[in-house]
Amino acid sequence: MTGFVELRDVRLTYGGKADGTLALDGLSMSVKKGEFAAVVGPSGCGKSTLMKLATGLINPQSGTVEVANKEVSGPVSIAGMAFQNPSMLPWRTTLENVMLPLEIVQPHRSRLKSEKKAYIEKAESLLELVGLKGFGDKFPWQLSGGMQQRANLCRALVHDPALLMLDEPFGALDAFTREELWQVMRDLHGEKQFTVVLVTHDLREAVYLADRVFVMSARPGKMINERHVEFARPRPIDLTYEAAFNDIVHELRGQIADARAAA
Amino acid sequence: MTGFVELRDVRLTYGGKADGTLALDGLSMSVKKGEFAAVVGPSGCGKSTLMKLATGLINPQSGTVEVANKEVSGPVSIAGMAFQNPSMLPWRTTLENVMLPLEIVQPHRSRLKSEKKAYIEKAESLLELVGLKGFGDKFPWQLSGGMQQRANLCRALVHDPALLMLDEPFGALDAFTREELWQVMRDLHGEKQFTVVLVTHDLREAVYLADRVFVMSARPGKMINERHVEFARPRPIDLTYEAAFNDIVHELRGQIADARAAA
Amino acid sequence: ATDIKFTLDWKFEGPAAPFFIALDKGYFADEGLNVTIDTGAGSRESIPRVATGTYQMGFGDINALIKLMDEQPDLGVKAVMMAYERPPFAVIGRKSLGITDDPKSLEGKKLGAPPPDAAFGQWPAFAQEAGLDTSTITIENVGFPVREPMLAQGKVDAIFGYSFSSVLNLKAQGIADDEIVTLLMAENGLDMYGNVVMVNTAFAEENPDAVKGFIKALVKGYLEAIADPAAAIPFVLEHNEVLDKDLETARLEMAIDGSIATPAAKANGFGGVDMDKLAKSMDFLKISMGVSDTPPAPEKVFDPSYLPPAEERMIK
Amino acid sequence: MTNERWIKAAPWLWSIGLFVVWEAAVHIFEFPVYILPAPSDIWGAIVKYWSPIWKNSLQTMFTTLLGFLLAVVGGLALGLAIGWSRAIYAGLYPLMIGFNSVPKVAVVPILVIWFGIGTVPAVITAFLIAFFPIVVNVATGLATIEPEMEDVLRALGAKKMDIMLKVGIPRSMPYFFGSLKVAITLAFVGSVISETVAANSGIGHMMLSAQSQFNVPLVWAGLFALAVLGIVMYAIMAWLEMRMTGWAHRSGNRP
Amino acid sequence: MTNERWIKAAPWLWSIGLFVVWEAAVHIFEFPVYILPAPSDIWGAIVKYWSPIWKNSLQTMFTTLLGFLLAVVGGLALGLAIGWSRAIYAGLYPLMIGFNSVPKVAVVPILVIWFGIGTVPAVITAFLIAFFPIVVNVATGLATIEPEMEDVLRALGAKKMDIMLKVGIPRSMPYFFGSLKVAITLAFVGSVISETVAANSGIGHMMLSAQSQFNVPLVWAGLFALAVLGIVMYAIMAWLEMRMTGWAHRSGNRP
Ligand SMILES: Nc1ncnc2c1ncn2[C@@H]1O[C@H](COP(=O)(O)OP(=O)(O)OP(=O)(O)O)[C@@H](O)[C@H]1O
Ligand SMILES: Nc1ncnc2c1ncn2[C@@H]1O[C@H](COP(=O)(O)OP(=O)(O)OP(=O)(O)O)[C@@H](O)[C@H]1O
Ligand SMILES: [Mg+2]
Ligand SMILES: [Mg+2]
Repeated sequence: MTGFVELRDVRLTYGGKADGTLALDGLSMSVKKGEFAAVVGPSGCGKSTLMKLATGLINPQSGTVEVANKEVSGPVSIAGMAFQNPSMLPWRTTLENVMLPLEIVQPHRSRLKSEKKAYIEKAESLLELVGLKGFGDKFPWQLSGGMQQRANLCRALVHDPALLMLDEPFGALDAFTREELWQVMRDLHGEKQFTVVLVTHDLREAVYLADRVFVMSARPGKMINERHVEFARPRPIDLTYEAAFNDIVHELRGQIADARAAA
Repeated sequence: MTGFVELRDVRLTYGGKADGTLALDGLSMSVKKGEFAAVVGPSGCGKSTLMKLATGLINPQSGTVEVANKEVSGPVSIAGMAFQNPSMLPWRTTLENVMLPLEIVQPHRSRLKSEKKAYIEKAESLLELVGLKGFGDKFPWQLSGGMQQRANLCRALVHDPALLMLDEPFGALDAFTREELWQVMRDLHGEKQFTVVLVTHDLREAVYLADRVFVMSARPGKMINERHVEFARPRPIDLTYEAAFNDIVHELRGQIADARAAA
Repeated sequence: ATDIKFTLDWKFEGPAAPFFIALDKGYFADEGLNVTIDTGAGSRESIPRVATGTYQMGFGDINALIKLMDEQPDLGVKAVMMAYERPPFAVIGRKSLGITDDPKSLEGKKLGAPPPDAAFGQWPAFAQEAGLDTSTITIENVGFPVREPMLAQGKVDAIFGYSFSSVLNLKAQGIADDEIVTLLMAENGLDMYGNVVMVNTAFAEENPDAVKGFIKALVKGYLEAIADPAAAIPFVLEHNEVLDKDLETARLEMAIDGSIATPAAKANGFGGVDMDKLAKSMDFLKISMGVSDTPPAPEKVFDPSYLPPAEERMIK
Repeated sequence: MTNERWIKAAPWLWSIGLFVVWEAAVHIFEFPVYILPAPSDIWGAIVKYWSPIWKNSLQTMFTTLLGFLLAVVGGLALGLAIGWSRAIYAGLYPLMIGFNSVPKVAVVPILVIWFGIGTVPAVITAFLIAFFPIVVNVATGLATIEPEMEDVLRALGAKKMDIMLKVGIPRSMPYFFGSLKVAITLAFVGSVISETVAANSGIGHMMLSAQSQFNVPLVWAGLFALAVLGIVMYAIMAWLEMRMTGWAHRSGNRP
Repeated sequence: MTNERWIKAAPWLWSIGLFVVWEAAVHIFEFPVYILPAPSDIWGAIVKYWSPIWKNSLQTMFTTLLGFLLAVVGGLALGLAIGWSRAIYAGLYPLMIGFNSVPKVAVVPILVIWFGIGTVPAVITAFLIAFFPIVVNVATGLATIEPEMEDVLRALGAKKMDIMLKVGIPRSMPYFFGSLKVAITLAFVGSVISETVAANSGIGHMMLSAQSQFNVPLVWAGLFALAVLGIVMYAIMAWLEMRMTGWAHRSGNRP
């Protein structure tokens, strides 16, 4: 059985063949169904590109991308994606932004009219979960950077996607809010068993949340290591202070340092 | 003598008096000339708002804001600001974006024509410093999130401002790039002795770089603590592994936790 | 040489031939004049153009001129040469739609008229003269471009227009000659004048000889055109390539027969007016155009002093 | 505050200023009325002919609005279609541009011959003249959407139709409403042009009649009525724009 | 690839299709030529009158371009002025809208009285008719700038002028070029309208001459010439737009 998300020998160049930027080259990765995967790597190595490939937003120059055992040739509909840049639609309130996927993705789409109230409640409870209670009727440009990012996360979650693609969802948050949201993610994953690919710069975040951490090389990006993280679930937040945990973090740290030095 | 940046009992409400969002209330802070100040606080507490007040982009509802001993009533011209959201101009290449302040701020503005070459070299050397060598002729939307943020930092620095306002300039960067840039900032500050106000979520960053760390309460934001950081300069990066350093980080951590709990 | 900018009443078409004869054969130049001729946008549009001095001289409807002078006694324009001794104003109908040579046949019919049309302008006087019951007649506002097609399609029963343009246009729409009925207003009681050459009064005062020379040359042009219309048309074609030679010849011939070489013009010479007729025509204008009870004196409207002697103006 | 007041007063001050200068110029240079009537003459005509001006204005407004509505529906639909499909764009656009380069005055006669005189050709002319700017602006709005915004929906597996509805249309609304302001005045011009060629009522007809009676002040009164109606219509559009695309105009209302 | 080819071929296919349907309709319904001439009749007229069509087109193109250039300069300047100052906006805008609601045909005779007939009134008419969409679009573009972008400059203590130059103008360029495409065709219409009233040459003059001759095919040949010129001009503008605002159209060229 191949993985739920499967990239094989993928290569991608932005903008023209000759003078373009070679972002990814020979990248392969495989994420099993229900697995929580994290991707780490130096800035500009192609992590966001990888996310776009996996959701079919862009197509690889060579190599194959498969999601749920189907080759991806256009955008897939089973994913929920939180972009690195929140890109909220400025003409919609935060709540309306969060509810956007419900207007698109089946079966919610056809139910939305009849069960509007339930869906609004759901979106609002998600907003509350990330600490944005009462901000649903504000416009996104009335929120702070971190608040936008949290709303962005809600948008990725609201339609219960089978695959969750998170591109640095906690980058703009302070340590505490961040740790709270780690636990939110942990609980949601435990409950719903969706597959997650998380891009992050925070190695503690990666190790705390993920079952497996992928380490990417500098640009052109490819996988240079995979690290299984075997801690039992549910993981208490105190785990992050334990020696075994910090060992893994340090190990990954070393790998990234090597990857950067090699570039 | 009052400080170089001086806010006294500032209050700010967004959007209307009655139903608006009270972002800051009773906030005072004072940063001395040449000082490196860091501001930390929970997400949405008003840090970005504080930055906009200090540069005169918005005016306080009550209280006073002074920069360089002059009351601020409109945008000040001695500051270099890196916004939380890079907001690069999409019609300019990265290099042109970085050089934007030179076209505005005196004395560079009048010299730009005659010394174009020297200025371009300067901008390019800044880009190189942050690891963006060769990306100057790319458009900002051709850069990754972290690369945009680094270009954004260059833009704040290029015109040698006397006051540097940095709103989470390293949020989207991996740990190594980030630490490299810490050292770049440290060296620049040591050399040019500008005044810096840095907003960050990374307490280690704050303690490593700053002479003084301001801790803000949850919204409506005000200062609940100031912590002097007395380590000698220039500070080696190894300092971050020392116990004295980590003690300060932990101390601040506790304060923020209290601030969030109080809200 | 004196510069004269001259504005016609309409585009460069057959009836403009005399002007181009005078221009291209050098008659104007012989008089020491440097003349430019521009198209016009209707026989009354040209009056303000001359009044403001943008054009020194022009070609337009004397009735409109009277109306303007009545309103504006110090209007700086006067007529100096009569071209259309009888106006080409007409009601044109179709036999099959019940229009006959008798104006009474218009009663109960639908007439198409562009409001700015000079022929339509005389409708009240015409109706009164012919004793028509206008309450039974519907007037439809149809623009110039659709006037003849609407009649050809039978959407109106008759139209107002200049005889020499509307009749020919109808023929061009494929309407047979004997189907077309032309009720010339001048033949049905409206004894009045048509188009004249006008001059800006200030210019005339300063350059009386230029005006005299202009008219002398133009009269030559008219007499030649009257003598041989077919030979006159090529002079217009020079200036407007898209014209159809035969059509324009026919147009010019109709203008000459109906309006220019009239019995009165043949008897008294081309270009002059009968002041009594001019005075009387103002009575019609009171009805049709609302000219006041104290119209301008005929001598103020038409100044014959620039005309060459009558024997030089006789039509052979 | 006083600044705000000045701005409120500005349109009136400018207009009054214009009229004063105009009136003075007419008296100083002694323009005859057929060249340029003084505002006082025009005002006289407005008062005197109030009833016909009013009735004809209603008629013109009616045809204009009808044509404008058609143009909005048609222009929006066509603009979206063009933004939607490159094949439609490539095929239809040149024809449309060609058609739009044709002065509508030349088309009115054909319409009249087909539909008779009166309301129908006026409505169609208003439509024909007004729909093009809408199409162009909507298509431009769609073409300049930030790909990042589209990606938000594409990542959800949204159909092209959804992207159009949720991002394309809202994002191009500022362009759309910008064009409405142009289109409404053009629709006006279209109605009036058609009325001058073929109608028994409407401002265009009234002006032409006035002209043929040498009633120059009434002609100008007609122009005036058009200007006032145009401003009113425009104001309505601008108000609508503000309501619908307030999010795009947020730089206007800073704290 | 074949898809690309189809798109390349689309304009021709549509045009040819239109002509075929048209020709067929004329023959089937036996329209008389004054209602709707067949394309073959029009083609005959084009061939026969090639020389006058060509010469007059040049004249019209010349006046159009001149008027258009004036409109670009004036429209851009006015649009920026309006986007710049709320006082100018409040005061000048209503007057401009009112003026724009006035059909330009009504203005041409006045222009003729002042300037005589020929090139000058045609250029002015083209200008008057073309500058309004530019103003509206530029002003709309300025009004919808993201405040975040302005802040980048404001934080540097930039003067309003700088913000205009560095952010305002570039950001409103997509709007500006969008309006140019509308303006150039309007400028055409303006020239032609003026030529029909007051000119000795130009397509408008030629068409009116043809019309008063009831040479309907030639009138249509003139319309045709206008359409073709319009498309060419438009294409030039669209090309310019792509060159100048490629950054705004980046969704068009995805990897
Ligand atoms: N639209 C684009 N056009 C051209 N080049 C691009 C584009 N997007 C990304 N790139 C280039 O591709 C490379 C990888 O970019 P990507 O955004 O995937 O990096 P990343 O790993 O997400 O970095 P970061 O952590 O800084 O967000 C970069 O060198 C970038 O310059
Ligand atoms: N333009 C705006 N309009 C209305 N409210 C705003 C606006 N900008 C910020 N706010 C509100 O002001 C408060 C403080 O915002 P600010 O951006 O200063 O927070 P912050 O401390 O920078 O947060 P973060 O760390 O998440 O960036 C928030 O509650 C936000 O909702
Ligand atoms: Mg990225
Ligand atoms: Mg912030």
